[in-house]
Amino acid sequence: MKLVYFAWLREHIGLDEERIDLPASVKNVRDLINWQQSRGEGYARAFADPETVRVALDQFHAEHDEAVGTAEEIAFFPPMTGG
Amino acid sequence: MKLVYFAWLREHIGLDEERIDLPASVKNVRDLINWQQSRGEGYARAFADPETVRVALDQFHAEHDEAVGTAEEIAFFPPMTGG
Amino acid sequence: MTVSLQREDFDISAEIDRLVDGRTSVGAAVTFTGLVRDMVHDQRILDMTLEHYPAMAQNELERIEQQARSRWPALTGTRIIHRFGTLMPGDRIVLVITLSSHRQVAFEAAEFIMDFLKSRAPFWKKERTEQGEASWVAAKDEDDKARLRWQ
Amino acid sequence: MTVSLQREDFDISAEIDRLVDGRTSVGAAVTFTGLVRDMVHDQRILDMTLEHYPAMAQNELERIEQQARSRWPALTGTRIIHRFGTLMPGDRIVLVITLSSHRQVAFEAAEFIMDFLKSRAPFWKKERTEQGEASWVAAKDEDDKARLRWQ
Repeated sequence: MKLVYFAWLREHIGLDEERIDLPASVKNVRDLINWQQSRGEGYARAFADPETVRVALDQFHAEHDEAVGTAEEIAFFPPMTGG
Repeated sequence: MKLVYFAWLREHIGLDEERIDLPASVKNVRDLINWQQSRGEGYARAFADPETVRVALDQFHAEHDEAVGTAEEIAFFPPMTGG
Repeated sequence: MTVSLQREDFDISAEIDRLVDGRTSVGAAVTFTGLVRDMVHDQRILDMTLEHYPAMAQNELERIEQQARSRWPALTGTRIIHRFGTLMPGDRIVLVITLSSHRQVAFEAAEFIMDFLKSRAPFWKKERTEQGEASWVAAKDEDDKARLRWQ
Repeated sequence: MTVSLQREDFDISAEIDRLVDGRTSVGAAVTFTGLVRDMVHDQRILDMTLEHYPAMAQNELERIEQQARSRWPALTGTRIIHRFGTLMPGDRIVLVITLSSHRQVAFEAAEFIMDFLKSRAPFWKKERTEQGEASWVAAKDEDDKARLRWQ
């Protein structure tokens, strides 16, 4: 599956995107964020405050209690500031 | 003083404007409309339903109970339909 | 002069640029454009003639602008153009532009100006239909109601 | 296609004309234009870079348009243009156009689209100030609140 990062999450992690297999323990978005925190210094900084992290599953906004399911592209980004 | 007419009031009366002295009995806008009704067939038609007639005193909207006072230009017209 | 009464058409982009006038503090611009419609009560409109009371229309529109500016001090620009004369279906009739650093202010002020313009500015429309009849457009109660919600 | 994501500027008059497309049933056109502001929290802005998530931004803006059209069936046209890349103070960022035969519908739908766009469309602004710092713009609670009023 593909993980993609935007804005300061991208900067902290140092990657636009990566391909990775999630551990079986990751069921919902919250599990995924917790797991990300454990992947190194940049990830720890990017995911330090889970409440500020927004997630999209296959280009749809997802709440933190939503199941990750069979999503092929998972995006992580801060609250949006367009317009 | 000058009286000016717009839209169907102008058409019924057959005049854009006229100069006239008001009788002393005309104190407020309502008196003025009643007096206009008595000035002939076209006027009677134009002022038949006083509630549909709007009046402006020197280019300011006036209610029917407002005193005519020393206005120099009095306008008569139907409810507005601009925009 | 931010109120214009004119026979000529207007260009919306050019009017916004002129009103912004290079100020980089603006943030938000809202426009409302009113266009002549082709059908009214199942009757096809050939053309529409706008009569107005020139001296009062100018004053009244300036008063409406002033009211909007007192109500929303964050309003940094307003522009009203109202055409008169004979117009065809699809032609532009009226343009209102509002500028502010906040979008909510720009939206509300534009609605406010339109609601007052519709029921307070001395303009009257006469429509000519395909049947050859010409008739004065009746004012709508809903336009009076739209204005009263601001009180 | 009524949603465009682009680096290039847009012309508001031309976009309205293209959306109206000669239809003489329209009556009312509302536009909202967002512009880059020069000052933020007493800091002068040199430029602003808009990052976006292309695939999702397109989809999300189309979803917002669809929601507006279901909510206001009298809406007869919508257009959203959002720029990305580096922009200077005074530059246009976003354009929303709504068409309807009724002005109230056009106004409400434009506000609705902007409220959702602000807090749901995946765009992020980074501002560079005169002090040389570049920082990500923080989302505003008021934008979330503006969206929630439609629920």
